[in-house]
Amino acid sequence: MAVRVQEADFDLSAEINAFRAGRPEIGAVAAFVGLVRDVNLGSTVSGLTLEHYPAMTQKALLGIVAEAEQRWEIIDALVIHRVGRLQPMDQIVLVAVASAHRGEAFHACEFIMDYLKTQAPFWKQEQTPEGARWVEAKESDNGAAARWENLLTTNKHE
Amino acid sequence: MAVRVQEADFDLSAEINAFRAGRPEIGAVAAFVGLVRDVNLGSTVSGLTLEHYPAMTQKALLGIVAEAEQRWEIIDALVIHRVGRLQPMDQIVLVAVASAHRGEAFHACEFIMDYLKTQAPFWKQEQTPEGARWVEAKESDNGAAARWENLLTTNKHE
Amino acid sequence: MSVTVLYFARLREALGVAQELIALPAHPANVAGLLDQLRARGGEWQTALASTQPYRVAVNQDMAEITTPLHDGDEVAIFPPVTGG
Amino acid sequence: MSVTVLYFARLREALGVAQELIALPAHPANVAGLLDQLRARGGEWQTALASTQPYRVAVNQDMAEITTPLHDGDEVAIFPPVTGG
Repeated sequence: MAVRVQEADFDLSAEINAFRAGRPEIGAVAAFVGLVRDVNLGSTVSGLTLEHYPAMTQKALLGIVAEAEQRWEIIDALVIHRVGRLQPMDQIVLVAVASAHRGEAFHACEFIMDYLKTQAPFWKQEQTPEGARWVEAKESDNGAAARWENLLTTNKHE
Repeated sequence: MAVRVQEADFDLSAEINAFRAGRPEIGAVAAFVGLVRDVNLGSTVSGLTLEHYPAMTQKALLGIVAEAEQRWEIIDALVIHRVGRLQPMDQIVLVAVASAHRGEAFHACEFIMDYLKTQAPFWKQEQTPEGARWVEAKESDNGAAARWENLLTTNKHE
Repeated sequence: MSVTVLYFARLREALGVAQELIALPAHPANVAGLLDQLRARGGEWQTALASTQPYRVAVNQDMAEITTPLHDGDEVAIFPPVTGG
Repeated sequence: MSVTVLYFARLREALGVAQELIALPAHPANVAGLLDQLRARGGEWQTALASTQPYRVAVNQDMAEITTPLHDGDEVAIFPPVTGG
């Protein structure tokens, strides 16, 4: 597994191809890409600054991926999260999970995203016509992460 | 929305970039790529031939995507399915769904894959050391598709 | 009236035919009637199309039921459960 | 004993400090004690770190609770709920 925090953009094909190179046991890759939207809560967003807590970010992401590996039979997982200044339509985050079968890849990928949203120390500041504002955490993100808490490990090879 | 059935391979970045070009309202893209594994049911698989029912394939895929669009607030969806001869590690299928928020993109993407697995007229024949064999449908695939049947439409903007 | 019948994958190989034109009685026809007529050929037809076998039928490129009606010129496809993706 | 305290995002801006070294009483210390000491500064400290505010605390780069013990040299981070991804 690999987690990276970087200012640079990433290329989806290049990342996924490198990730699955030489591993013909992979039958499924589920991937998620988060993107900068140009509107949020009714305001035009002209750009985003992503702050993070460098000493903790990598550790938090590795912990989330390790937890996913415990819950599902996955072959590999990759997380890339960008920091710094971003524009609308820019890629923010990539989560990719490889497994033999699709159910595990989908669930682990969604799990990692849900936990990243509540556990990984990143903060977004939006530039709007009314000035810069820190994005508020969404209650729905806590709900999305919490629904995994009481879930028994799903069946392997579902 | 777009669905394509083709012999040619596809490039993930090129497809996703074309798909979301000029649409800054997209905040989330969930993607799934299915790949040819080199083992199945204990046998080495040296290659795969994908047969389909040309007159029906496009129609079936469009129907599945239209159903997903009814259930979730998605911005766009793309399905590419390859046919013909494939080798281990080759890409077979891409399902990508774009939406404002991640929950909808994840659920619609998994829904489309689950239905594709039981409703779209494709058949795999594997080449193994014991000869060519038609892949048997998996009971688990029926289960995966059936679990959406009784599901109320999930909350928008979950 | 007649319908075009297509066979795919394992069924195409087992039955040795990919496509044929089949004349049906003029009275109200449906998928069940067509299947009866095909099974009446005996041999592999009877075996492969037995109602206990897990094949699927599409009429005019839509998944169909045993009760789906058939009309002159319809395209009927008979195939094993799908295995794409 | 002393701990390093880091502040991030909105809290860093509200409190006007990114990092500081804070001396704590030698007796058993925990996150709650540190927060009490910071709130005792009054003003924005009292407001921004009120227990009703939705901030988070990490100790040595792991998410912590109010009862998490603190040791000499620990790195404590105080920050708003995260909004990445």
